Amino acid sequence: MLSKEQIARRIAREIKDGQYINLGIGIPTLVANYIPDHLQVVLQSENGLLGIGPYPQSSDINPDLVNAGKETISMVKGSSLFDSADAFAMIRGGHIDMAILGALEVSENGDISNWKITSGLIKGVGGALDLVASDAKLLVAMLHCHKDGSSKLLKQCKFPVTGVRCVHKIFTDLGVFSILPEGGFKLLERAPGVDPDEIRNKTEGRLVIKGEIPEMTGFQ
Amino acid sequence: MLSKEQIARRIAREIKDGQYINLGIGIPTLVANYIPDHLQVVLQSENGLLGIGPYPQSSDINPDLVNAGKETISMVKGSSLFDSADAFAMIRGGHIDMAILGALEVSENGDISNWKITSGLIKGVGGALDLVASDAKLLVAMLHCHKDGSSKLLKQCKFPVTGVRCVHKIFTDLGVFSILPEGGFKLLERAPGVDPDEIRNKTEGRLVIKGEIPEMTGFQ
Amino acid sequence: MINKEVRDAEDAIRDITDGSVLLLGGFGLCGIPEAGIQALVRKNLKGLTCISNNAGVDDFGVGLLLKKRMIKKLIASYVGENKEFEDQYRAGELELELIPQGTLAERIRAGGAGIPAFFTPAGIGSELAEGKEIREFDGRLYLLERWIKADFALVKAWKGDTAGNLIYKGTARNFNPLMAAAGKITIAEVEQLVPAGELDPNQIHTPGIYVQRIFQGAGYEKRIENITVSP
Amino acid sequence: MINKEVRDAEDAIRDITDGSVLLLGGFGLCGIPEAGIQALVRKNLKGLTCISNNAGVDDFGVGLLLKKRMIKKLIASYVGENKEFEDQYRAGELELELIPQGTLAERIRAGGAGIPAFFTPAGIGSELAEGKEIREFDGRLYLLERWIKADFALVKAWKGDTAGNLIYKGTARNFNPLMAAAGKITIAEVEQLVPAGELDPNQIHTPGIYVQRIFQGAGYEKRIENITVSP
Repeated sequence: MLSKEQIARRIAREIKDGQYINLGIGIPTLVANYIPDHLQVVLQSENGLLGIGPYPQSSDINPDLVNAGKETISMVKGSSLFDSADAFAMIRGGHIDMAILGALEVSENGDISNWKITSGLIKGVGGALDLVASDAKLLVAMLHCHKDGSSKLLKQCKFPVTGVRCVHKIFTDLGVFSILPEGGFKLLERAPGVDPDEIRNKTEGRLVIKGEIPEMTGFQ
Repeated sequence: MLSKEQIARRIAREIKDGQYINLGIGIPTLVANYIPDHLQVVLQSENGLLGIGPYPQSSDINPDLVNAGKETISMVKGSSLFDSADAFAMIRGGHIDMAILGALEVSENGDISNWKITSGLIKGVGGALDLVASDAKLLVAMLHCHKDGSSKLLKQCKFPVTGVRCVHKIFTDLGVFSILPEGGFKLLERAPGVDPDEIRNKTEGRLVIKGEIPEMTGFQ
Repeated sequence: MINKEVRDAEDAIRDITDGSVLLLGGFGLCGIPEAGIQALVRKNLKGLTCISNNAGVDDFGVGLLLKKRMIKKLIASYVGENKEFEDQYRAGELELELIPQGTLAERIRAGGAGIPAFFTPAGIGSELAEGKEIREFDGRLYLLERWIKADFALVKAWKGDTAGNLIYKGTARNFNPLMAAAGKITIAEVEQLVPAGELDPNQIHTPGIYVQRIFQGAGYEKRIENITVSP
Repeated sequence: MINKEVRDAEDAIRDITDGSVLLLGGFGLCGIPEAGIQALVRKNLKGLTCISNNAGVDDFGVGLLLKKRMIKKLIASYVGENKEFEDQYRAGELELELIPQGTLAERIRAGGAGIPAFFTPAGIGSELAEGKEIREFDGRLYLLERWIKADFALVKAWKGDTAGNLIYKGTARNFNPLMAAAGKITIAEVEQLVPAGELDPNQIHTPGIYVQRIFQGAGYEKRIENITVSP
């Protein structure tokens, strides 16, 4: 089973040279720590920045420089700042290559629910709707199950849906999954020490396991 | 009868403190020379400038600073530069208070034809369509007749129409006219030495003359 | 140039009344019109409609207006960090309209730019699409969305001049330029107000045409919602 | 950051072919991609569709492409100062689509921003409205207009960095930023190319994400169409 940091490390391997990427709040934010140095990639913050750098040194905190999670950040060389309409023009216009988002649930046909909901009340829709409707390749990072043990990989989403048929791959603490064109979660990789039966037990939606499923490497 | 410069001088009296104004090519451009110094007004150039100044000194010519007529210009203090989408957002969004345009023809219900047409070929539609469709108060500056003596104040426009029911006032070498809500050119002022009969003879559309029409002052 | 300078926040908001519709700049607590909000709180208006990406926190930003029960309806994309909001909403005292952030930004941009409606893919398949016109373009589905305009826009910039030109700083720009263009009366507060002519025309983010009133605020707190540092 | 630098104009336009659809920045002769146009002329392509506010003059700008009969279709708002255009058009050798300048700008902006269609008042009552959908909003009529995108955009800026960030100068900005966002491949030429990190992030007009290739041009003529001076 992977820790959240390990899920982030695994996702970082999906990143290709030259990509512009939007990272959501939670596990996706951690991905930034594991992007290999030799790759040229740019991180977008949808409140108006291309070129997110690491968290600042405490002496360099700037209240006028925050990310979409309202955390203080820094900028890398070659950054640019813009307004919120321009930020979403970039997303909607297909200029962002990849979006890595957290989720409450994913359905077997690739629908995603990831709105912040507190005791039945939707607390916000934020920027996710634009990201899931864009041309950005959508990767989902989440724990495989809710705290009560119920699966987050479902036949159909139970929470309100943020986007339909938009998820490309899912990265959980148990494995990596793609969405099959005909519907269903295709298991691509297992987390170290996790066997396919455990994944089957914890996946409510249709799970497809074909042949030998490789165990992820590099987490020993 | 007024010269083009005098038409421009007369129009300048319509300008009110605090207005943002777009001046078209031709007589309208001349209006800038006659805006009283005590008025705070800003001239927009729809290629991307607020705050057009006078033509530059020959030592200050800048190829990267032209107006919508592609003439070299200068900027006044407090100017701002922007792109063409923003320039027309200003116009379309109702932020420009007044537009002063040239015209080929105006009809008695306030339609305007002002496209550049050469031997039957429309050579350009330019920015006029956005201006005439905006909330800007539309003043037209033109000679009363074509070179062949035919009237430019018509029942109906003969050239393709740029905008419908949009003209507020017309300023020609013969007089000043408003458009009546029910249709018709209402004569407001006569040019010095021009009598109403001459105007009647040179106006093809419905002309309304009520009571004594004052002669313009200040052109002696 | 046209001089837009007013004395202070009180003077700037003098004609905002009960029931006014307001656009309020900022993202979270970053780039919010602190002085304008405080002046509104002192004026203690009722029945405001506020359009703001967020609802602030309980004791800062738009949260201050919520706390005084000045807001009748809130239009926002995310109202997470605010308990006051939740209580009033559950008690049925507050209307809420949630709009996807990109759609909110574009609708406000459309309001300023004279575009009454446009099509966007965001929201297709979600419950936010209910009751909205859907149309296919080039094989893809889009929702029709309307412009947003308001009686007043309150925005915050870094520098401004007396002609109303504004320059923002960092990610404090966010919704401010869009809102500046979509307010019938736009009130800009700045950290530094300079005479017209001192700002480079090539670096202006909001041209002065969009700003009806400008003043220099004082004592900006610039509260940070989440302080995060590198080890 | 991602390095977008290419050697020169030839390298930048390497995959533009006969029949490509091009966006060409500039207003009149102000802010046009001089180096890119010259490289296209040398490549002597055929059947291009060019989207440009103007058609240049007979011996400069887009006029050079017309002269070599490289253009099949021209989409513009004004084609006044060009005799070559008129001859080819009258001979039926050239298609022309005239679009109101504000609508042209907004359609290109929409292309870059992922807005497939929007409503605008410009053109209502004119022959340009023929065949277009008309709809009433709040008692006023508007036309439905579609986005414009292209295979390539050729834009010209004042300064740029290797990450593709651009800063324009004066009114040479015009259509360039819009077109930069609406090209599938956007080629930027600049007067000064600097390493990423040397431009102030707060002053960038076109973020590097929109630019796929950038090079420093040389020997800009910057021809002026109408030299006007004060006495």
